Amino acid sequence: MQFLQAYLRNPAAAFGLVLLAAVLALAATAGLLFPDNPLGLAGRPLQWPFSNPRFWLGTDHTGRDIAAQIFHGARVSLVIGFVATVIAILIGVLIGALAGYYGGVIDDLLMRVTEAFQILPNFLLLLVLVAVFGSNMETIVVAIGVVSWPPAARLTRAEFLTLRNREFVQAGRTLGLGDARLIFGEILPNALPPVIVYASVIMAVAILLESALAFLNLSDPNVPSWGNLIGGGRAVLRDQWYVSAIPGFAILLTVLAVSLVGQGLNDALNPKLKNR
Amino acid sequence: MKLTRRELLLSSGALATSALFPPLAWAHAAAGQPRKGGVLNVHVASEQRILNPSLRASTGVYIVTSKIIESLVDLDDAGRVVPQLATAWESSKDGKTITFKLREGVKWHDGKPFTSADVQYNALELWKKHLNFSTALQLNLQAVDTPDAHTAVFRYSRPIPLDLLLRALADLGYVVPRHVFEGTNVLENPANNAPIGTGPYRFVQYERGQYIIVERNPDYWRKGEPHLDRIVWRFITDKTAATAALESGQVQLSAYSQLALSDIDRLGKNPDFVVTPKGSEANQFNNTLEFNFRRKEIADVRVRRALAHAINVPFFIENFLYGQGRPATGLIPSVSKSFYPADSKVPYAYDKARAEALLDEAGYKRNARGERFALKLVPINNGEDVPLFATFIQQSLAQIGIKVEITNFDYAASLAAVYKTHDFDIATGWHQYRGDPAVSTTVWLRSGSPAGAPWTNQYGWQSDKVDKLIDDAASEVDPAKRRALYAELVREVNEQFPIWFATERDFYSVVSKKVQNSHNVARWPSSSWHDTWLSA
Amino acid sequence: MNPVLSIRNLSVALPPGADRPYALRDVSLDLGANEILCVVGESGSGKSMTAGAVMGLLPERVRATQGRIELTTGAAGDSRNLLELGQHELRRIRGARIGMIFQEPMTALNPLRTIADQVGEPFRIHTALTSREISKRVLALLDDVHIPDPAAAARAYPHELSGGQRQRAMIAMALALEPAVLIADEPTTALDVTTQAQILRLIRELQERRGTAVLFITHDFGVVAEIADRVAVMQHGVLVEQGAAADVLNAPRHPYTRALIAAVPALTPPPERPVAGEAVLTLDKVSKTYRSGGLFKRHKRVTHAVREASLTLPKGGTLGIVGESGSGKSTLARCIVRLLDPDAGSIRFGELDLATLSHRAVRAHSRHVQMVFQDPYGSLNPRRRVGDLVAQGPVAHGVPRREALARARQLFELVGLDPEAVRRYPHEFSGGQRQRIGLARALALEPSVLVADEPVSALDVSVQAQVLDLLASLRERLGLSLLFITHDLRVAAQICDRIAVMKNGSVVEYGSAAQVFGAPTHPYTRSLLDAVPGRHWTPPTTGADDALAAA
Amino acid sequence: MRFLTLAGRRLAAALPALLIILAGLFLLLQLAPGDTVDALVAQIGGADATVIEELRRHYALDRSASSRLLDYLWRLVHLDLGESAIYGKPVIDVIVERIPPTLLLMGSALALAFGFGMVLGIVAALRVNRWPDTLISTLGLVFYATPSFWFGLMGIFVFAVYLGWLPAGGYGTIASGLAGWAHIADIAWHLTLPVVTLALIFLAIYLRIMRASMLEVSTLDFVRTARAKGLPESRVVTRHVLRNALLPMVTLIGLQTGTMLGGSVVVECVFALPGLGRLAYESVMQRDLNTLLGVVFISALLVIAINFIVDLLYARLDPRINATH
Repeated sequence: MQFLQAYLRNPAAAFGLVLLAAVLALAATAGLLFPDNPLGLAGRPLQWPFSNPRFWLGTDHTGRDIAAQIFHGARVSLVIGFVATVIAILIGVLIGALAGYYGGVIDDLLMRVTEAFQILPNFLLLLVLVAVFGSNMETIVVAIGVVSWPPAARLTRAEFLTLRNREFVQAGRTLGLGDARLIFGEILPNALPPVIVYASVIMAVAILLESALAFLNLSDPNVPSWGNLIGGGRAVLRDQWYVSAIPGFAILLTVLAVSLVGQGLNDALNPKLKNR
Repeated sequence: MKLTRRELLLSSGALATSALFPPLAWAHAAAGQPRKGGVLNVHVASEQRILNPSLRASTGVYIVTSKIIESLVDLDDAGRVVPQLATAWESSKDGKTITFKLREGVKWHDGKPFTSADVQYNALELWKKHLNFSTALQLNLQAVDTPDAHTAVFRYSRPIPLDLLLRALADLGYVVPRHVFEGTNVLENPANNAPIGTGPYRFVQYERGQYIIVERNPDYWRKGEPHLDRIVWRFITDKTAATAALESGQVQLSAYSQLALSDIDRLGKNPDFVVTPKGSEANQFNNTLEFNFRRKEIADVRVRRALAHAINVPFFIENFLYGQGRPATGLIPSVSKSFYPADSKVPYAYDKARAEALLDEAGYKRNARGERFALKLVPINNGEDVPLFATFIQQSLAQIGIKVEITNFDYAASLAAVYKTHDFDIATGWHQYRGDPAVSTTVWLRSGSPAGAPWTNQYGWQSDKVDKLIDDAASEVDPAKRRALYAELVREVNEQFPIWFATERDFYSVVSKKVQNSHNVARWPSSSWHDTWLSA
Repeated sequence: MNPVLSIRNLSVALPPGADRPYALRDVSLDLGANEILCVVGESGSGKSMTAGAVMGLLPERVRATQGRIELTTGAAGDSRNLLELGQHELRRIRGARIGMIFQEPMTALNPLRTIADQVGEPFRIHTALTSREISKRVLALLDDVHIPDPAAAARAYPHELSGGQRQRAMIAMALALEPAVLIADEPTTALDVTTQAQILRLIRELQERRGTAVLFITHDFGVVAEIADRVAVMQHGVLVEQGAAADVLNAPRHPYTRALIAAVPALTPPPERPVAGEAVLTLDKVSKTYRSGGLFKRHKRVTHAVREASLTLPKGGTLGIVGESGSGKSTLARCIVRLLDPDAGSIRFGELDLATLSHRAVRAHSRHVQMVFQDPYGSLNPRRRVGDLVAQGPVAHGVPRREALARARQLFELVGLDPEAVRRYPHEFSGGQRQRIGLARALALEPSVLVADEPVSALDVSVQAQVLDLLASLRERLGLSLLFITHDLRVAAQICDRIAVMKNGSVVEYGSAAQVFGAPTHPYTRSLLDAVPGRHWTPPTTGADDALAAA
Repeated sequence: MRFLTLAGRRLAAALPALLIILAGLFLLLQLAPGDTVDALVAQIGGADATVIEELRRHYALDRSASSRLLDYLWRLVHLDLGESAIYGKPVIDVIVERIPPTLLLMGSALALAFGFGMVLGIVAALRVNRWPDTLISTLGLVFYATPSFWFGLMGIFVFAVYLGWLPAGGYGTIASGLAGWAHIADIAWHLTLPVVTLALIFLAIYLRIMRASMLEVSTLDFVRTARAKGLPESRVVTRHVLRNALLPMVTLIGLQTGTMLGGSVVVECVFALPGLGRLAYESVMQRDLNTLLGVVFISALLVIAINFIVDLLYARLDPRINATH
């Protein structure tokens, strides 16, 4: 409760939350407001927004209703962002936790792998993964997760390195708690807040990565993602700029929302800067 | 000279008549006096691995190399074969021996003379062994005799129609210097990336990923030509960026529909540019729908026809392609005057009710959710319109209860999926027609092609009748009979329907109005541009 | 007395939502030239806030709401109210007229700049001296504060100096422009006892030499006894008593002062307790060595944290291990509970050698030897209910959860906490209460040996006394044997039966408390004892307990 | 000499990671549908079976994956990156041609992002929670959330097509014959838009970090000490806060190098720059293993080198670092 108050005292964070709620509302009402397949042919392609009362955001280059795609796309973008983030965080936390907790050879080994992933430009790895495993949504989401975990691992490891020597962990050890219980029961809950805050960064980047893939025509065409709409709209960028601008704006707002919420969480969790 | 003009006329038919006229007579007709000098900047979307048209047959190679390296023959504005390095030709009665007279006084860019030995080497070592499409064309080539330095006699084990060979040689008859290639590993010869030829322009510089520069060849055999100082090709991958380069004056020409459809449409209204399909008539393409007969629903011809009936091609062309195209009537496009069957019509025109009826009849009724079955569609992304057509297919088939899942791969992977592992139910891409069905098209239908060869018959379908028609037409020397055989082939393929040629499409060029003498021959982007000039 | 600094009716308001409305309430103080005024109080008493108000460096959203702070600015005795000055004028006073030193010499110095640079900075902003002149002055200053090799220290970065040297540099910096007033905010709290003694001596020496008025803020009555001319005692933002040092220390009038002074442990041990001769824990030549740097790195460093320590913990007795930071006392404690693995030696506990047990076996036997930690904030997992924390150990050893939780409530009662509090989270408790929870957690496993690592060092003096009393009574009631690690000789004197003095990893002196405090044999022990602040002052013990209860 | 030993040791430490990357990518690409011959045949519009078979032999694709991997690694030991399938010349030559544009692009983008990020971050921190801070922070978030390709394409239209101030793409005017300063100015003119496009997201990140770092450092004790010495606020910031606040920024440079290289793939595609990013993209699409692994190898070395330099820089900024090494 106190936390929520601290959070809401920050107007930017509160705005982010409202924005995020709006995006969630889009996703939730998509099926209600646009029951038809958003990828179906709705009308003549490239109708301008507000020119046809049936399509208040116009139609795209393949005659789909842009509004429907924005609403349904909110689902897709959130799912991409969320699932990819969960994957990245899971991998990152696991690797970071083991490396930070055990140290020594295990740490060396895991950090080498992490280093390998960090040295390799992540977008390049994403391209390779998509080229190898194809462009369906599952692959893309997993691939984005797989290229995004190293910072989470480093962050978790750093937290573990400081926390594992904290007295409450040592106390747990003197009480005879096992490693698993110390890692997941004692240290992890305390290491998570900065990682959760960082998750907002991963989520924002995940949404942007998907749109970059769509730009290179490597995203899944069977889902109404905003990235696909931008990627497609790119061909008509000069005249019908709205086709890519509308989803571009949607991405911007979503990433903005996620970032603001992340920053708000960070400020609320970091008492030193609470009053700033 | 052994051949008389009369014999030549008889032997090579109407197509060769233009050889009698001065080839340049019409070239200067339109514009004023050519201006010397200037640099022509040309947009190219993707880079080729090697710049050798006698190893790689591809418009991407021709658009650059045809200015440096010349082929034996070229096409005129009406698509008729005209002399280039070959000045005259003759076929023997049995169609097994073709004699070429070669142009005299032509020099390679390195100063050595061009002779029949060069042609002999190219034909036997490159065209027959390495050059894609040509290996099939020259399959029966046994020998090339060189009775003198300017005569080359091609000897075939089976008759080869002269008009087929000549039409093909415009693309598949580029000659590179024998003295540079002989005795080397031809695939790794440095001249593949720094080409040497006889053409109007000499190679200067190739910056990978950036540009290629050529400059005027002062020793060119057409005296007084070429007019331009230089030609620069710029590699611009992104279509939108390429349009911007055109509009900001960084490049003056983009050929072969390498810009976005919407930009082509829009630039058509721009007074500074000409947007035209003219000059690219020799290359046409279709949006195709390929069927995989390994899938039981697809193997039923009623289903295949139903799919075609369900797709409103005129709507697609009008609304998705900015009207750039026509519904196709079969594998030979209507611009191919020599082969297009007279009474052609669209085989399975848009008729949703008919589509539904056919599917019901085939036993694939809608289930409770209104669905009949699902198909996996692999788009082969040759161009921007392929994903559009894939989407349109998805949208259209959804309306007759067929759920289409589009499987998006990158280019190499989609080809492998369709033609190597047959991991598709339906596929869509481009078919390119190059003037003669035997050059470009029959390979799509002839059985016997091993898995892994793209754009061949990998549908799990085979027809003895079609195979026979293809083989007969390939060695039929009588043009009229050939034309009849191909008409029969079109009818038969439309009947059996292993592949649907849905649209027929022109390649568009966007060119600045400053560029003169452009698009004045049927394959202008792939021609030598010897007479092209820039107005001030 | 002619005050240099005079605080009149100063009130400082805290921002809304703080635990109390005022940080300071109606505080009046006079600081005369050439005197040391100690402002003493527990945490939260407002003593640091007073310093902040004088310097004009209050935290954000904290403002002085009433009163005056008069600083004599000229020889003629005219003074200015600092609260009325603008930032610009204040800046000309800070550093020039008032110098300040802080508690943490490490963090109070910019880690990225040399000592010379930082010590010379006041000259650069407040005077027009040339840089050559400044560096000369800096060297002189460093020499004044008795830094060995001033030239080298001037070139050094803060991390290259020891804590004591850093604090000397801080003092040099604060006194650079010979300010009339020096404010010292707990300047020796973070230092070891011998260093503390040196710094206190230095402050006294410089103050006397220059006639500076020193406002000395501390929580430690020993330090007060050591250095103060006059004392002001603060509680909850209110000044409760002030007077000459001798009066306040030996005859405190205010009950709070009395309680505080009563809680200060005396340096002389109480009469010896009878302790069984039987040993519960025997350490024999325990060694622990740290190696830093990896296999391939050239700069291997070897630190002998503990060298061949041999000690005996008598059953039911308390063995104190004292020493300064880095002496190895904490390492030794951690070896015993096997948070660290000793490299050599044996730790006999009955039949077991704790030093060589496998990690799995350690876990099983952990119940016999338990530990209490120093940091009341860091030793409790903030994300668990305190009841769970106490039940955790038994649960890990197979006791059903419900039973363990019931036991936790009993333990809460035992350590003097409300059993209903088991459902709350650590942050809802005060420092002393948390230390009790830590104790309950250790006791939950019914250990026979309790290792307490500086268990009262982070606590205010009154709370410290309570926790020490609790420990002593538990020792009696549960028959515990206690291994007590501390740097505070006063505390050690009060609770330990036997005492081991450690230095650089070795035990240099080992004997009964009376022996060690009465007749130390090792020179190091003597120097430690000599350094204890206020060693010549014995706190009066009249009516202390009642007063404490009242406070 | 000491520098070289340090560099050598750093390289040795990175070898396992390099090996993991190269072998991992090699094996991963074996799973990819289609090989470089498929890609080539696709590019040239088809070929019959004999030609395809011959090409496969030409690219040594008829041998087993494991033998090719061993071969590759063995050649790598001799610092031989092999032949590029797309370009028909040694990979190292191809890469050497492509490095300058990428380095220039990344270096300028980094400098821009770092410089502006720092300045804006400082301004925001000094005016925390007032309108300049709100404006800068919001702007930062908007930059952060804008897909870079979208910004790049829009930039081309505004600045190249409508205003005509900047070129639409390319790396310098072709065959301009420019030399010296004129040449440099020409390249700078061409790189302006790409650099801004690439820098944007990083600028947003640096801005955020700088602001947070400034705020964090201003709460530290030594800042209070500085104020107690009577330092004016400007001097407190410049002499005490700034350098300490820069430390996390410097760390970030090293961490962001890989990401930046990834970002340059898209930017190089949009602006037709002949850099490593586009080369990598093309070699993935063309299944050109040698080139891809070569690019990855070189860019990994680049990342390692930049991290090394960053560490040296860090050690210069922070005297504590030297002491612990």
